[in-house]
Formats: sequence, structure tokens, C-alpha cells
Amino acid sequence: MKYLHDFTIVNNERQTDDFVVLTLQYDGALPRMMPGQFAEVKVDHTPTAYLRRPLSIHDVNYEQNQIKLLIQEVGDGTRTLCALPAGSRLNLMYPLGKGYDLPNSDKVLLVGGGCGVAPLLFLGRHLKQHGITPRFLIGARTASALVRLDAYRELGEVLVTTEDGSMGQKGFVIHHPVMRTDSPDFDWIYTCGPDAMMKALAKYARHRDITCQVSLENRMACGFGACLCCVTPTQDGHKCTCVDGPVFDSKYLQW
Amino acid sequence: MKYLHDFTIVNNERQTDDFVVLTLQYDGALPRMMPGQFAEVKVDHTPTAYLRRPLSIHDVNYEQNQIKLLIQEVGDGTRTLCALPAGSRLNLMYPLGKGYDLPNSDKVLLVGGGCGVAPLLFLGRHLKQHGITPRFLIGARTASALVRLDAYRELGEVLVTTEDGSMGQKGFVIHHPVMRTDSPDFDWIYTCGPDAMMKALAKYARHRDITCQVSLENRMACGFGACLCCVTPTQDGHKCTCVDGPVFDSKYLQW
Amino acid sequence: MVDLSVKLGNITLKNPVMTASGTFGYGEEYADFIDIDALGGIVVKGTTLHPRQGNPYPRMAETPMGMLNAVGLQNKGVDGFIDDIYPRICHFNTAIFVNVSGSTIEEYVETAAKINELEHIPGIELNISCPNVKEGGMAFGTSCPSAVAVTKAVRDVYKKHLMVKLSPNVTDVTEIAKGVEGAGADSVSLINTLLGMAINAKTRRPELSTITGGLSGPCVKPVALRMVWQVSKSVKIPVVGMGGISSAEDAIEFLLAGASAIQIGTANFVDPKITVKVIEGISEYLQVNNINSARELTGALITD
Amino acid sequence: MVDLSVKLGNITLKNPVMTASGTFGYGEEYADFIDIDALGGIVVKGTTLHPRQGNPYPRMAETPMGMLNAVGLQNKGVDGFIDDIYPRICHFNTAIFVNVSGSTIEEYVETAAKINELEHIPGIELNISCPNVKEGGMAFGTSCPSAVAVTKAVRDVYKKHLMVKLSPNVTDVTEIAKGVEGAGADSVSLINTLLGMAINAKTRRPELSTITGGLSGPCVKPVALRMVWQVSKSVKIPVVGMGGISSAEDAIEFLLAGASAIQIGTANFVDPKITVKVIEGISEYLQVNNINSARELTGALITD
Ligand SMILES: Cc1cc2nc3c(=O)[nH]c(=O)nc-3n(C[C@H](O)[C@H](O)[C@H](O)COP(=O)(O)OP(=O)(O)OC[C@H]3O[C@@H](n4cnc5c(N)ncnc54)[C@H](O)[C@@H]3O)c2cc1C
Ligand SMILES: Cc1cc2nc3c(=O)[nH]c(=O)nc-3n(C[C@H](O)[C@H](O)[C@H](O)COP(=O)(O)OP(=O)(O)OC[C@H]3O[C@@H](n4cnc5c(N)ncnc54)[C@H](O)[C@@H]3O)c2cc1C
Ligand SMILES: Cc1cc2nc3c(=O)[nH]c(=O)nc-3n(C[C@H](O)[C@H](O)[C@H](O)COP(=O)(O)O)c2cc1C
Ligand SMILES: Cc1cc2nc3c(=O)[nH]c(=O)nc-3n(C[C@H](O)[C@H](O)[C@H](O)COP(=O)(O)O)c2cc1C
Ligand code: FES
Ligand code: FES
Repeated sequence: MKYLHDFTIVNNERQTDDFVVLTLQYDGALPRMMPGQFAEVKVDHTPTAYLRRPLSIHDVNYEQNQIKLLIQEVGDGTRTLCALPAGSRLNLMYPLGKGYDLPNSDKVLLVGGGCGVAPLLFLGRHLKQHGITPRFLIGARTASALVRLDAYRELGEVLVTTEDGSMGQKGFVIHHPVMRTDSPDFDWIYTCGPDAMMKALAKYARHRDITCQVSLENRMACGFGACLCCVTPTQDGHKCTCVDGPVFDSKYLQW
Repeated sequence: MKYLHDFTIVNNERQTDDFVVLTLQYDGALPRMMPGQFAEVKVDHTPTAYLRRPLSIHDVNYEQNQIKLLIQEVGDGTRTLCALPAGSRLNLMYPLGKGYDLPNSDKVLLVGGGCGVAPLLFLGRHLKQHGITPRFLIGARTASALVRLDAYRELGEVLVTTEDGSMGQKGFVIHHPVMRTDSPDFDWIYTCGPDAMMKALAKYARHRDITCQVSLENRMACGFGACLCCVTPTQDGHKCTCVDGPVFDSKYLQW
Repeated sequence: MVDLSVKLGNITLKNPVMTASGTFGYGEEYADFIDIDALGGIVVKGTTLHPRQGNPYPRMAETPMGMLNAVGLQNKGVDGFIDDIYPRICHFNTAIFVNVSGSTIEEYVETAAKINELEHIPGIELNISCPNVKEGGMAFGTSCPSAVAVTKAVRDVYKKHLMVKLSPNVTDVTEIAKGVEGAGADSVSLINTLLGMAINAKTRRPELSTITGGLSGPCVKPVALRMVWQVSKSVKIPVVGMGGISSAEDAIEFLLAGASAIQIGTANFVDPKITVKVIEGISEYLQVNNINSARELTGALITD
Repeated sequence: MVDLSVKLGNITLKNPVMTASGTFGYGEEYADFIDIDALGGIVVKGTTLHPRQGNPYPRMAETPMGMLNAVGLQNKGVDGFIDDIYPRICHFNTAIFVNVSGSTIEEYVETAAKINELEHIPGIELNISCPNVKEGGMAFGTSCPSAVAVTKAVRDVYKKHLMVKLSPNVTDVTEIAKGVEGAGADSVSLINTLLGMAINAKTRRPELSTITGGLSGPCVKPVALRMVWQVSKSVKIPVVGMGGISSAEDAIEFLLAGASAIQIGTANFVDPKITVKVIEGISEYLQVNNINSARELTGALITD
């Protein structure tokens, strides 16, 4: 079941130059959500963002009926959303898509880059509730582009790479020492981020026969299977990333 | 000379359900303006109001470099403008068009209806500065739709008509006793408001051979003579209301 | 109470609001949001004789108050529709139209013939105007003789309501409308998408894998309204209007311009409840204006 | 320093940014806001043999991210232009094109012949695509034989740069582009406005006195970009692109699609400084991307 609910923004916290966390309050009971699922958010008053914007569920608090979104400003739609002051109303269609599966092992690595870190917080919390301690590997261009590290650290260890070496390991996530081994100490990779990053991880996983669940950020018009705009080639032909994904087993994709 | 200036809204005062006065601050010296002239105001973030909106100069304070606009909410553009909080920036192209002439008599009547009252405050102030005491006749549907009467009263006598008789004389402005005479005690009529009202006044004036200056609110795309969208038929053919008007002698129009 | 029902030839719709093909899935996708049975009709996805994978990703780009799509008729083929989908949706109590496409006249005919057998499908919408496929598609709808030929051929095998969907990418849409009317169409629907293009200045690449795609959404409304007005003045069969409708006011404008019913496409993505809101808005408009029936709006534009 | 200059046949423009006819008056109207001499070129209002009063008010209606106009070529006639206006604007140090319209081929020819005598007018833009006049206008531009005929006839009397402005209201814009190229055009410009319509649901009347009008503004950009791309691949003469351009990025997209220069129309109303901002933006884009000359952008779309 998917819903169309009006939320109130109770908090707009800027993280970095281009990242914002919005805390949204619903005035009823929230439906259950799975990490990796997303919302299609309506952007008002923006001629160049007529369609809704897909954004991952970054965090959920069922007691308070609050959702958090972590948004990176990349264009008019996200810029408009990030500028909304507390008190604004926001319409969400949610929860959409197929989220991450629970692992068949408790040795997991959650790898994020860019706004792809968004779903990993909710995923980490979810894993922890199932008795699995998440370990995060987060990549960014530079130290000041890293967001909400403290929130992730509350859940588990956080490894970091930066392209300029200003924090953690220098390079891309795939260059982190934790990856540089033929017998890695994890059996599942969960990832969300730039395609290039996820493809590198998928390749890594394939060679070592470990599971890699990737979350795609394909361009969407509807977000719920009505338009067929968001497809990705899979072993079964074109599949919609909005309903058959956004999370896929990397082996299922034509990567 | 016309200018393109950014103003800051220092005050947004709601007058009635659908009227707002915006006070705009410029951070330099204001150019000279004439009553009846208008500004083309840029409306941001409104897909259905791509073009600027023409709005009369309602009042000017050259000492403080402030302009007031009196805006009636009729559609998306004006609704967006009326919702702007103090602190917002607003881009104006101004002063545009040909304003009202000074009269060749000191017995004048300023007749306004709807948002057409907007330019009459600045006009009244201007007349007063030239030693002429303005008298206003303001028509509205009902008492609660009358705006800023106190401001007009500071300048001169204010006569009122309402369609439902809830204030002043019942009926339209043309039915006010001041008009019901063959030897009216005024030689000039200045008017701005609905076409039907202005046409009735123009007819009245023609029959009594008194001057009637009307201000047209034709739909405009540019506001400064570049598009030819805003024409009105005159004795010399189509004339642009934005540069040859908005104020015309009623006898010049094909009314 | 106002009467919202309208007639499309032999079919009566409970109200003039339908959904546009390719934007409403098979209806099911919207069942969480609205009561499908409240709609005048739905037009399901473009269906072809054989299954199609459609075009490569990316298939969508946003434009000012609109979007380009290049889905390219991805569907399971008519047999897939009949076996898998039809049984799931045939219980909907609304007029279900199947949008039929093909690369050759034979494909159109075979597909239509199969759908002719489905009891709960009162009509098809012949898509001779899809800009997103290499063969057939729009080519049929941009030349009058071929539009006539495909309509005639399908008319021979298809016995129920035959709606023909016109392309806006033509010099004279009335010529083609008259042609398909003469060839036996029961109604025409328009507009399909306008052929457009988007470029990413940063990457210097087209935004769509197919370079060009079909434009829809509020931005196309003025063109759509003009064509509906032109066509409704030149044919006697009912006209179904669409293109950018996203409010009851928009819908009423199309009815006034001459449409007997309307379809809503892209706006469903932004507000999946828009169809029922438009139905309510039309009802309100009729009440406020003391008009008894939605049918009275059709062509009621005052142009003196 | 990057080189912004571009060539349109025998004419060199200091940069690719021109203004679109009917939206920039005679240039003077903008002189309070920008330095007209900074522009690549300006195209002045549609000019006809005889003075025209244009269409009745209302002539304009707003639409989502665009506008409809039905000005109908109001102008003082070519003699009025030559006597009253030309002396006032001929000192501008930018390429001034006169947009020429007519109801008959003879009118086009006579008007062009008169403008041929004006020293400071390096070219005309032949408007065979105005949707807002009853006779002539768009009719010339929507049929290939008549587009060719009027171009040929004008070519015979007009010795300087002959730009022909194409209508988007056609099935195949490349056919007409190739036709006028063959008939002697030095360049083509496109698009003119799309034929559209707006209705006021409350009054149940059309918003324009002429019922239909010409659509312009950001909403038409995807269609314009597609046509510029199609045309630039099918003719050898330079293409001047326009339709909804309102930022440097938009302008660059048109250049990448194949335009040698661009025109800005409706956006001038919203931001009268937009032309110079676009020039600056193109210059910046070239610098950031290490491209030496604006000419290198023309047709540089990557489509592999
Ligand atoms: C399932 C899903 C979950 C997502 N979760 C998040 C999230 O939690 N936080 C977050 O910040 N973002 C997330 N995104 C990405 C987000 O939806 C886009 O950044 C946003 O839609 C861009 O809108 P815009 O108007 O700001 O930019 P636009 O103006 O639309 O685009 C700006 C630039 O970004 C590019 N772009 C736009 N959308 C995408 C896309 N989907 N993929 C790649 N490039 C794109 C455009 O081509 C353009 O170059 C998610 C996307 C998907 C599909
Ligand atoms: C010279 C001039 C001075 C003006 N001064 C003022 C002023 O001081 N205060 C003020 O409140 N308004 C003034 N107006 C009117 C104001 O410009 C319009 O109300 C405004 O542009 C409407 O924009 P919108 O987006 O809110 O409405 P829209 O959505 O554009 O239109 C809403 C409704 O109003 C109608 N409409 C829109 N513009 C006009 C118009 N110009 N004439 C008649 N009907 C119209 C539309 O047809 C529609 O039915 C003036 C107009 C002109 C030309
Ligand atoms: C994503 C998408 C897919 C479409 N697929 C089809 C299709 O399969 N068959 C068809 O006839 N029209 C198709 N269309 C066109 C719509 O049915 C409709 O004609 C067009 O979008 C204009 O209406 P709108 O502006 O309300 O969307 C599609 C449109 C979109 C946006
Ligand atoms: C108010 C107005 C008047 C126009 N007049 C003319 C004209 O006289 N001749 C002409 O060839 N095009 C005319 N056009 C079309 C423009 O030159 C241009 O082709 C069109 O507006 C598309 O560009 P844009 O979207 O940047 O405005 C006019 C457009 C507008 C908006
Ligand atoms: S975004 Fe519409 S089907 Fe996936
Ligand atoms: S509004 Fe453009 S000329 Fe008057």
C-alpha cells in the first residue's frame, strides 16, 4: 500500500554547502517502511520541477511519526526543497519501491557516496534492530562534503575515504584497505551512490562471490510503475527501478 | 528613463481579504515618478505567471526611498506577490507609461473602483503638492472591500458608494449625488477602475464638456512598447497603453 | 443533481474524465489512491502484437512545465495483455480502452482482432501517433493516406468503438481527422505528444537515448486546445481532448473547445488523485453555472 | 580571450546572440537597460508594404511558462520604417535585420526591394510563418511550393543576406528548409510561434480576439530544439535557432543542436537584460570548457 500524505517540516538543518536534512512530521500513524524505499516529493512553485522528486527514506521515527530526508542540492527541485523553512507543508507519496533485503550473514558493509548515503542510515538502524552491527564505508570528494557522520557512528563503525585525502583514506571507496583483500571480512555489501562506484563494488563482489545489493537512482516520472520511464536492463529485460527496485542484487543487472 | 531595480519588501500589510499593501525599500535614490505611472514587477517561482505584472505606483516617499504598491489578489501572480513576507526582494521595472496630467482647474474629482484606487493616492498627494485639494469618490461592492480610506482622507474629502449600501451611497459611483447634477462642482475627472465604470464617467464628462482622464488596465506582455500587445483603439488608431497610456483623455479613445 | 455522463458514439461514459495511455499503467497502479470505478474511462498502455522492450534508458527528461518521454511502447504484447493483465483488470466498472500500436498495418489488424474478442473492453484507441518508435507509429499518423489505410483495415476487423489517436506533429490536423472519420473511426482523440528534444549543455549530450522524444504536460496545452477546437469543427464524430490537462478548469476548456470527453496524462504523475478532483471540479462548475449536463459544455465556446 | 564572433554567410556577428522579431521593438525600447551595440544582431518588427493596424485587443494571453500573441503585424509599413524609424536606429553598431511580411508575393518583393536600398541593413528575415494574419503569413510557410516561390521571388530583388524564418506548424520542417535553401536563402531561422489557443473557462470565451494565436516562451523550447537539430542536419546554410531561450544554457543547447546563432524573444519581456547576460554566459562557458570560439559549439552535440 502506498500513501499520499501531507507532512509538516519541523526542522531544516543544513549540513554542508549542498546538503540539508529535513525532518517531517505526520499527524497520523506512519505506515511501515523498509530501508531502501523512497518517497516521491511534490515540489511547489518551481516551473522547472513539475514532476515529483524521488528521495530515499533517510530515517524514520515511528514513535514520533517523523521521517527524515537527506537532500543534496543539484538542481531547481532539490534547491527549492532545501530552502523550505520549518512550518512548510510537503506532500509525499510513499513508501515506494523494493528496499534492501536482510542479509544471510551478520558481516555486512554499507557503502555510500554522495546523496547515496541517505538510505544507509535507515538501513543501518534496521540491521541493528535485527541484531546485526552495520559497518559503514563512506566516500566523498573532500572532508567538508561528508554528512552526518555522527549519526552513522551511533550505529556502527564508520570508515571514510576522500578523493583529496583530507579525511580518512585517500581515493575512492574501492581503494579503502577494507576492500583490498581476497578474503574480506564481510559477506554482504549494501550500496547506494554514483553508478561508477556501485559498478566497481559489484565487480568486486562478483569476483569474490559475495552478495551486493545496489540501489539505483534512475530518473523517474511517476515513481510507482505507471510510466515505464525508469527502467534498467536486467536478466529479465527492462525492469522498473521504481517498483522492481530501486534496490537490486547486482548480479541481476546487466552490469 | 526607465530603471530595473531590486527592492526589499519592508512591510506587507493586509487590508482586506484580497488587498495587500507592500512597502518597498530601494537602497539608492529613487527616480522621479508621476502619478498614473506603473511598475512591471517580476514574479518568481510561479509557472503560471512567467511575465511581469503591471502595478500602479500607489505611493512614493522620496525621503525614505520607498514605494508602496496596493495589490488585489485576482490570480496566481498577484497571489504570489501578496504572500511575500517582509525581507523578500522584488525586481521592478519602472517608472513606466504616461501618467495623469495636472488639471487646468482646481475643482477635481478622483474616482476609483477595485484595484483602480491604487494610483489615486499618489495622484491626490501630487495634486495637493500643487495646491489642489483632491476630492475622492470610491466605489466598492461592499463596505469591507474598501481599502485605505484613512490614507485618502488625509488628502481630501472621500465620498463612497457601495453596491449593497453597506457604506456611503448605495449603487455605483455614477449614481452618487455628486454626479447627479447638470452643473457639477468639478471640471476634471481622474479615474481608474473597471472599464464599465470609466466608460460611464467618460460619457458623463462628454455630455458636460468636462475633462476625464482614464487609466486603462490592458493586458501587457512587456510594459514598455516592445511587444504591441496592450493596444487600445484611439483617434489615431491602435496605441499602446503601456507607453502612450495607461492614462488617456477619454475623448481620445474610441469609447 | 447534475448529469456528468457523456456519450462517445455507442458508449456512455459516467463522466467525461478518462486517463491517457502510457500514463496510467493498467489502472491498478492507481488503486491505492483513487477508486478506479469513479472514472469515465481508462486507456491502458500502448499494446503491440509482439512484446517490446522499448527504448534504452534514459527515457525521460524534464522541460519547463512538461516532460519528454521515449518509452517506445514497452509492453508484453497483446497475448501477454490478454493472458496476464486483462483478467486482473476486467472487473473495473469503467470503460477500458486498449491503446493499440504497430509497425505494419497487419500488426495493427491482428492486435485489434484479438482485442475484439474481449468482453470487457468496449473500445480501442488506435495509436497512429507515437513519436517514439522507429517503424510505424507516428509515420502512420502524419500522412493522411496511411492514416486512412490503417483505420480502414482495423475497422474491417474491429467491431466495437474505434477511437483513433491523432498526432499533433502535422501541418493540418483536420485533414487527417476527416480522413479517419471517412475511414470508419467512431471518435478521434488528440493530442499525442509533440516531438521534442532536450540537451544537457554540461555533458553536451541529448537527455534521451533516442535523442528526440514526446513532449507532454501543461506546456503543450495551448497547442492541444487549438487542435481540439479545429478538429471538432471539422468532423461529426466525437472528439476526445487531451494535452496538459491538470485541473478541472483545464478540462472544461477542452470541453468548451469541442471535446466530448477528455484524457489526463502527465498530471497523474504529479497528483495521482487528479482525475477524481477534476470530476468533482466539473460537477461544481456545472452546479455554479446552473448547467444540467456535462454534455452541454461540448463546443459551448462563445466566439461572437 | 574567447572568440564569440560567428558567421552567417557573408555577415559576421560579434556574438551569436540576436533578438527575435516582434519582441524587441526597434531596439530603442531597450536602450535604457542594455547597450544595443553589445548584441550580435537585432531583428526589428515585422514590416509590411502597407501600414497595418494589427488585430483587435486582446492580443495576448499567458499560458504555462509561455504566452500566446496575436499582434497581427501592426506596423507603419515599409515607407514608415524607412522615413521614421531607420534614421533613428541606423547608427546602432550591430547587425540590423528587418523582418519582412506580406499577403502576396508581390508585397514581399516590393518591401524587400525597398529595404535592399538601406545601407545599414545587412539582411532581411523573411517571415513566411506568422500565424496571426488572415492572408499570407503562415500559409506561405506551411506549404513547400509557396515557401519556395516567395523565397525565389524575393531573392531576385534582394541582394544582401536573405534569412528565411520557418514555421513550426508543419509535418516536416526539413522539407521546407531544403526548399528555401534551394530557392536561394542565405540562412534559415526557426522557430516562429506554434499555433495555440487559450480559453477562459469562466467567461467561456477565447482569451484572444483572434481565437488562436502564436505560442512562445520556455514552453516551446523542446519543440524548437528538435526542429533546429533536424534542420541543421538537412541544410548547408547556417541555421539561426530560437524558441524559449531564457538563459545562456538554453542558448548553448541551440548551438550544440546545430544553430550558428540564436535569437531571444519572449524572455526579453521578463528580463530586458537577458541578451547581455546570455552573451556573458556563453563566454564563461567557453572559458570554463577551454573552447576558443563560439563557432566550435555549432552542431557539437555528442550523439554516439
Ligand atoms: C530512488 C531514488 C532515491 C533518491 N534518493 C535521494 C536522496 O535521498 N537524497 C538526494 O539528495 N537525492 C536522492 N535521489 C536523487 C534525486 O532524486 C535527484 O537529485 C533529484 O530528483 C534532482 O532534482 P533537481 O530538480 O534538483 O535536479 P534537476 O534539475 O532535475 O537535475 C540536475 C542535474 O542532476 C541530474 N539528475 C537529476 N536527477 C537525476 C537522477 N535521478 N540521477 C542522476 N542524475 C540526475 C540532471 O540530469 C541534471 O544534470 C534519489 C533518486 C532516486 C531515483
Ligand atoms: C497599468 C496597469 C496598472 C495596474 N495597477 C494595478 C494595481 O495598482 N493594483 C492591482 O492590484 N492591479 C493592478 N493592475 C492589474 C494587475 O496587473 C492584474 O490584476 C495582474 O496582472 C493579474 O495577474 P495575476 O497573475 O494575479 O492574474 P491572472 O492569473 O493573470 O489573471 C486572473 C484573472 O484576471 C484577469 N486579468 C489579468 N490581468 C488583467 C488585466 N490587466 N485586466 C483585466 N483583467 C485581467 C485574467 O483574464 C483572469 O481572469 C494594473 C494593470 C495595469 C495594466
Ligand atoms: C510516459 C508517457 C507514455 C506514453 N505512452 C503512450 C502510449 O503508449 N500510447 C499513446 O497513444 N500515448 C502515449 N503517451 C501520450 C499520452 O497518452 C498523451 O497523449 C500525452 O501525454 C498528452 O497528454 P498529457 O499532456 O496530459 O500527458 C504517453 C505519454 C507519456 C508521458
Ligand atoms: C509579441 C510577439 C510578437 C512577434 N512578432 C513577430 C513578427 O512580427 N515577426 C516574426 O517573424 N516573428 C514574430 N514573433 C515570433 C518571435 O520572433 C519568435 O519567433 C518566437 O517568439 C519564439 O521565440 P521566443 O520563445 O524566444 O519568444 C513574435 C513573438 C511575440 C511574442
Ligand atoms: S518512474 Fe514511472 S514506472 Fe518507474
Ligand atoms: S505591453 Fe508590450 S507594448 Fe505595451
